[in-house]
Amino acid sequence: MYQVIAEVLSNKNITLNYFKITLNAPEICQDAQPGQFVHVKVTAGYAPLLRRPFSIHDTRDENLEILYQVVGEGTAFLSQKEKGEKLDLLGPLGQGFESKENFRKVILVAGGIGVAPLYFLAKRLLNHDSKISDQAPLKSCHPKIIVLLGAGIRKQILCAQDFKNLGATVKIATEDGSWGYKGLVSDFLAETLLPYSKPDLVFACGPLPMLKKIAQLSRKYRLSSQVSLEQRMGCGIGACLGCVVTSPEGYLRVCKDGPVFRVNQILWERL
Amino acid sequence: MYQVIAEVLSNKNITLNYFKITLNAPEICQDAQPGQFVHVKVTAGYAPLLRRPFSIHDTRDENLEILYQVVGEGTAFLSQKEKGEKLDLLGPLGQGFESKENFRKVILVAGGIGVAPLYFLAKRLLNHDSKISDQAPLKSCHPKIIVLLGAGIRKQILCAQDFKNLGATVKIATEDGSWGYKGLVSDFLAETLLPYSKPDLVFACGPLPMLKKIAQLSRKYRLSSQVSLEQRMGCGIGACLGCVVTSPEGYLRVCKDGPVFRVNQILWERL
Amino acid sequence: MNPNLKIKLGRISLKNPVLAASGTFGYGEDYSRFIDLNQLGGIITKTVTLEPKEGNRPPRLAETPSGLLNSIGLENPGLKVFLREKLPFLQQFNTALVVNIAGEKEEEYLRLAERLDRVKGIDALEINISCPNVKTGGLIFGTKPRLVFSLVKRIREVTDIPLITKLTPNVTDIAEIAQAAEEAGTEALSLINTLVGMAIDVETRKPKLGNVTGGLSGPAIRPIAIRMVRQTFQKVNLPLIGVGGIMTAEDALEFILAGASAVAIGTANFIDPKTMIKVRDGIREYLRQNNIGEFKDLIGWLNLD
Amino acid sequence: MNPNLKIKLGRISLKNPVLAASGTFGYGEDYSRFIDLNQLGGIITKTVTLEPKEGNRPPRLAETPSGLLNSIGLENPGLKVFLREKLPFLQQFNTALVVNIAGEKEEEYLRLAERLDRVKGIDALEINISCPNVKTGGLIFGTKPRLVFSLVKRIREVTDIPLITKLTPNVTDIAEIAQAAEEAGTEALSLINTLVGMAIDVETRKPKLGNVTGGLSGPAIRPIAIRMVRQTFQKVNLPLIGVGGIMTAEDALEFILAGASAVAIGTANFIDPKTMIKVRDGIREYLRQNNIGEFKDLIGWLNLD
Ligand SMILES: Cc1cc2nc3c(=O)[nH]c(=O)nc-3n(C[C@H](O)[C@H](O)[C@H](O)COP(=O)(O)OP(=O)(O)OC[C@H]3O[C@@H](n4cnc5c(N)ncnc54)[C@H](O)[C@@H]3O)c2cc1C
Ligand SMILES: Cc1cc2nc3c(=O)[nH]c(=O)nc-3n(C[C@H](O)[C@H](O)[C@H](O)COP(=O)(O)OP(=O)(O)OC[C@H]3O[C@@H](n4cnc5c(N)ncnc54)[C@H](O)[C@@H]3O)c2cc1C
Ligand SMILES: Cc1cc2nc3c(=O)[nH]c(=O)nc-3n(C[C@H](O)[C@H](O)[C@H](O)COP(=O)(O)O)c2cc1C
Ligand SMILES: Cc1cc2nc3c(=O)[nH]c(=O)nc-3n(C[C@H](O)[C@H](O)[C@H](O)COP(=O)(O)O)c2cc1C
Ligand code: FES
Ligand code: FES
Repeated sequence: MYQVIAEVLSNKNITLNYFKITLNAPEICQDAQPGQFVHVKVTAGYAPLLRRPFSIHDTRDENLEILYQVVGEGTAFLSQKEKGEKLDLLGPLGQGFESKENFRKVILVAGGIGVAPLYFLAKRLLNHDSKISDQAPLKSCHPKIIVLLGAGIRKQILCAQDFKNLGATVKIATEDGSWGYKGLVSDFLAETLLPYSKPDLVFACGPLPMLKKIAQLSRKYRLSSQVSLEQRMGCGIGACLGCVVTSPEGYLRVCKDGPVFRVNQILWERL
Repeated sequence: MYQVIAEVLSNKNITLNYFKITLNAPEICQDAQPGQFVHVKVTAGYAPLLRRPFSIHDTRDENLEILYQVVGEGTAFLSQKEKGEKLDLLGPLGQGFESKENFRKVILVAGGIGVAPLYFLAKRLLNHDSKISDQAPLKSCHPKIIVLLGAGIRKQILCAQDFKNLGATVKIATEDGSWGYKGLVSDFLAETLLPYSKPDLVFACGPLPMLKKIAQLSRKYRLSSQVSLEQRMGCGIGACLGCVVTSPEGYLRVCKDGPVFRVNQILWERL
Repeated sequence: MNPNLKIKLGRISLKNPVLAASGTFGYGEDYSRFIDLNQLGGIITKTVTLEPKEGNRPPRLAETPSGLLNSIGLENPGLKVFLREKLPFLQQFNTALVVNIAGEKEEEYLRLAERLDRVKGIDALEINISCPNVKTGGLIFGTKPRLVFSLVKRIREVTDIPLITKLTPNVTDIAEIAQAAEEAGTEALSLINTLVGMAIDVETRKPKLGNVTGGLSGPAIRPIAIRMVRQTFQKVNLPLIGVGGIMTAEDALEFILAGASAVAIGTANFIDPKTMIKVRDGIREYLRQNNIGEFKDLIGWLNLD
Repeated sequence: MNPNLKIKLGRISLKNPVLAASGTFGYGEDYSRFIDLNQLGGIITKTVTLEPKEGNRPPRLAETPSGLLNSIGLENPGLKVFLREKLPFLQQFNTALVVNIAGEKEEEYLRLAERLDRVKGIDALEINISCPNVKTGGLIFGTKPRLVFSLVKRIREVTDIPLITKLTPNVTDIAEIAQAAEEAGTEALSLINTLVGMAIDVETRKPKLGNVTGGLSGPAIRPIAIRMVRQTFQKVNLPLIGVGGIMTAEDALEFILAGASAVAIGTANFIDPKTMIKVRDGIREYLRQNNIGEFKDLIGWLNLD
C-alpha cells in the first residue's frame, strides 16, 4: 500500500466512452494482485471531493493500466488527463481474487466495464505474468479459461482479442445480438455452459443484477464463485466504514474486506 | 446589456502573469463604452462559484478584448481557455468614463493591470474609434492625452507602444526604477506633472492606495477626476447590493452606479 | 404530453413552481434586461422595511467552497420608496408578486402589512423572521416558536393577503418553528434562509466581511436545506417553498421530492440569470419523461423502502 | 526561527495542534501505512460505544457540492474489542490519544468513562453528544444545555481523565451548549460535528443514503464551523478544537484566528492521507513567515477595526 504521484504515460479513448490510462507506478505494480484496486484523486479541486476507485486492469513492469468508462464528473476529469500530468494514487488496495487449489476449468464473467479486473486475473491464471503472489500462487499448471464478455452492443465488448492472445477461450453475449449470444451474459452462462459442465471456479465482475444472477446460479450448481463488488468509497483503506455491504455476519467493507468476495459472504437480498 | 455565449478567438500570455483574451461578442461591442465591464463565467463548475468582472480593454468590430492578470482561481481558469471554447458573458455593464465638455489636456493614470480600461478610453478620446457614444461623445477635437503607466518593474508595464500608436504621450514610472521615473505613479503625477500644468480631466484605474492618492491630489488641485473602482461582485447588474462603496449620501454599487466614479462621489476614508 | 406546471400554495396561484428568492433579484428591474419576467412562477422582492435601511459596511460578499457569504444587512429604500418607485414596475408582469417584509419590532411588521394590504397586485407577503428582535435584546425572531406564533398571528389579523413565513435554518428544530407558524395561520412556508457563517483572510487576519459574519447560501447548503424541507414536510400540512443552493432542475427536483410545492432560486441568479427559466423547463422535461401529467403529483414523492 | 508548535488544552499536552477527527481515521492502523502517526498532534478515535454497534444500512456515503454526507451510524466493535484489539496499537505512538465515546443513555457514557479511567495512555476522552438520547425519546443529547451539563458533570465525577466535549452544530445557540459543558467541568471543546443533511437521487426518487439523512462534512461546512468557533470563543474560557472542512493549512489558520487552540482533520484524510502533516507544516511556515515564535500567540488573533 502506497501513496504515489504517478505520471500519466498515455490516456486513450478506446471506443465509445471507454478509456485506458497507463501510469508509471513501480511500487504499486510490484505488489498488485488481480482484483485489487487503486484509489485515484482525479482533480485538485473539490468537485468531485472524493477519490475514485478503479480496478487494476494490467501491470507491465512499472506501468499500471486502468480501463475505465466515463460515467460522471470524476471519470470525465480522468479522461482529460494528458501524457506527462501526474495523478495521486493510493494502492494497491483491497483483497483480490483467490485461487489456492489446482483447477482445470475456470469461467470469468464480465459485464460491461466489469472486464477491467478480469484481464489481469486471466493473465496471472495463465501464467503469462512471472510475478505470481508469493503467498497464494493462483495457478501452477495451465487450466482452461473461458471468458464470457457481455455488453449491450457489439462496440461495448472490450478486450476480446487480448484474452484470446493470452490463450483463453472467449465467448460473447450482447443484448442486441450484434455479436455472439443474444441476451444477458448471465443468461448465456446459465443456458449454454453450466448445464453441461461444471467449472472449478467462477470469477465475475459487472453490474449488480448480473452478480446476483451469478450468486443464484452458484447456489444452484454449488459453484465456488468470487465476485468483485462496488460501493461508493470514502477513505478506500478501511478506516471510515463508508463502503459496506451486508454479509450474514454483519457489514463488510468493500475497500478492505473486498472488493472481491466469495458469493456466500454476501447477503444478496440486501444489496 | 446582453447575456452572450462568446467564442474565444485567442488567449495569449503577454508577459509574466498577464494575458489578453479576444472574444467574438458583436452585441456587447456594439454598445460598449470605455470604463464599462463584462461579467464572465470562467468555469462550468462551482469553483469559483461567482462570475468575474473584467473591464473592456478594447473592441474591434465584433471582437472584444480583455486584458487580465492571473491572481487566483478564476483568472487561472480564464487563462486556460483555448481558441474555439465558449464563454458566457454579461455586458456591457456599469457606468463608464464620462466627458461632456470640450477639453484640451487629459491625464490617464494606470497602476498595474489598471491600464486595462484606459486603452479603450484613450482610443475613444482620440477619435480613433468611429463608434462614439451617441448620448455623450467623449471628445470632438483632438486633445492632448498624457498616459502615465506605473508598475513594480519594467516587465509589468503594459501597452506603452499601443498608447503611442494612438498618438498619446506616454510616461512611465516603476517602483524599482527599471524604466522611467523611480517610484509610484501617483508620486510621479504629484511631483512632475500637476505642479506645472492643470489637466482638464484625470482618469485613473489601479490599486486602491494609488486611487486614494489621486483623490487627495484632486482635492488639492481642484481637479475633476474619475476613477474606476473594484469590489467583489455578486450579480454584477445592480440587484444584490453586494458590491457597494461608501459615498457621502450612502452606499453606491460599483457594478451599476460605477465602476467609474467621480472622486468626490466616494468617501475615501471608508475604503 | 404537456405537463401542467400550475400549483397553488394555499390561496396563492403560481403558473409554475419557480420563484426568484428574496434579496437576490432586487425588485426585478435589473434582471428584466436578461429574462422575460412573465415566464417566472413568481418574484419575491428584496426585503422591504418600514424605514430605509442602509445595510452593513462592505465588503459584503465572500466566496467559500461551493458557497457565498453575504452580509448585505437588508439594505433597502424603505416602504415609501418601494411603493412609489419599485412596485409599479413589478405590477406590470403576469407573475405572482410576493413582497418580503421585515422589522426589528412586531409593530414594524404590522405597519408594513397594514399598508401593503391596501395595495393592488400583491399575491402574498413573505415574512422574513431572520431579523434580530430589538425588544428581546437582539434575539432572532425566527428562533423562538413563541415569537413566531405571536408575530404571524398578529400580522394575520391586520391583513388578508396570503402570508408566507420564511424560516431560518439556524435553529435546533425547524419543524417546531414551522408548526408555530402554521398554528398562527400562515398560508405557506419558505425554507431556508442563509446559515450564519464566517471567513477570515489569513494574510490580513481580518474577517472577509465588513460585518464579520454573514449568511451562507449556494450549493454548499443544499443538503441541509433539503433535509429541513423533508423534516418540515413530515410535521406540517402547509405548502413549502424550497430554497437553498438550487442551480439546476435536478436540484429543484430534489426539493420537490423531499416535499416542496415550489422552489425559489437565489444565488444561482448571479451565476446565470437564465437559471429560473432553465429550472422550469427542466422540471417540465422531467415530468414529460416520467409521464407525469401534473406537477403537483410529484411533490413529496420519495421512494422509501 | 523554528516556531514552537506545542500547545496545552487544559491538562492535555499536544506536540502540535493538528489532530485526526473522530470517525475518519478509524483506530489509526489503516492510516499508519501512509503516514507516521508520531508526527500528529493527536489521534481522536472513531466513537466507541459500550456494546458493539452495527451502524446504518448502506449506502452510507453521498457526495454533495464541496461536501460529504455520511450515515455510518457509529458502527464500532464495542468497548471490549476496542480495548483488546485496537487500543494496544494506538498506545505505541508518541502522540496524544483521545478516545471518543458515545451512548444512548447517560449510564452508558458513565460505564465507558469508568472503564477507560483504568486504562494507561489515554490523554483525554472526547464526549460525542450527537447521539439520540433514548430516555428523552430520541432527542439529541447535545441540543439541550441541561442534558449536556448533567452528562458532562456525571462523567467528570467518575473519571479524572481530561474531558473534551464535542458539540453538534445543529442547534440554535452553540455557545449556550458550550457554556453548559464548561460549567460541568469539561477541559476543552471540539466543534463542530456534522450538520444533518440529505440528498435524493431524482432518477430513482430514493434518498442517496440508506438511512435517508446523514451528516454533512467537508469544505462546504467550513464557514459555519468557523463562525461557531468564533461565537464560542467569545463566550467561554476553554480551549477549542476547530473541526469542519479543513483541507489546507490556510483553512486551519482561519479556525485558529477565530479562536481555536487546535484543529482536527476529518474528511480531508480521505482525499489525502498526508493532509495532517501538510497542515502542521503549513502552520509552522506561516508562523515563520510572520515572525511568530509561539503557536499559541496566534490563537484568536483576529484584526477587527
Ligand atoms: C473497487 C472498485 C473498482 C472499480 N473499478 C472500475 C474500473 O476498473 N473501471 C471503471 O470504469 N469503473 C470502476 N469502478 C467504478 C468507478 O469507481 C465509478 O464509475 C466512478 O467512481 C464514477 O465516478 P464519477 O465521478 O465519474 O461518477 P459519479 O458522478 O460519481 O457517478 C455517476 C454514476 O455512477 C454511479 N457511481 C459512481 N461511483 C460508483 C461506485 N463506486 N459504484 C457504483 N456506482 C457508482 C453514481 O451513482 C452515478 O449514477 C470501480 C468501483 C469500485 C468500487
Ligand atoms: C469592475 C471591475 C473591473 C475589473 N477589470 C479587470 C481587468 O480588466 N483585468 C483584470 O485583470 N482584473 C480586473 N478586475 C479584477 C478581477 O475581477 C479580479 O482580479 C478577479 O475577479 C480575481 O479572480 P480570481 O478568482 O482569479 O481571484 P480570487 O481567488 O478571487 O482572488 C485573488 C485575490 O484577488 C483579490 N480579488 C479578487 N477579486 C477581486 C475584486 N473584484 N476586487 C478586488 N480584489 C479582488 C482577492 O481578494 C484575492 O486577494 C476588475 C474588477 C472589477 C470589479
Ligand atoms: C446577496 C443575498 C441577499 C439576500 N437577501 C435576502 C433578503 O433581503 N431577505 C430574505 O428573506 N432573504 C435574503 N437572502 C436569502 C435568499 O433569499 C435565500 O434564502 C438564500 O440565499 C438561500 O438560497 P440560495 O442558496 O439559492 O441563494 C439573500 C441571499 C443572498 C445571497
Ligand atoms: C465518515 C465519517 C464518520 C464520522 N464518524 C464520527 C464519529 O464516529 N464520532 C464523531 O464524534 N464524529 C464523527 N464524524 C465527524 C467528524 O469527526 C468531524 O466532526 C466532521 O466530519 C467535520 O469535520 P471534517 O469536515 O473535517 O470532516 C465523522 C465524520 C465522517 C465524515
Ligand atoms: S471506503 Fe472507507 S472503509 Fe471502505
Ligand atoms: S454585484 Fe450585485 S449589486 Fe453590484
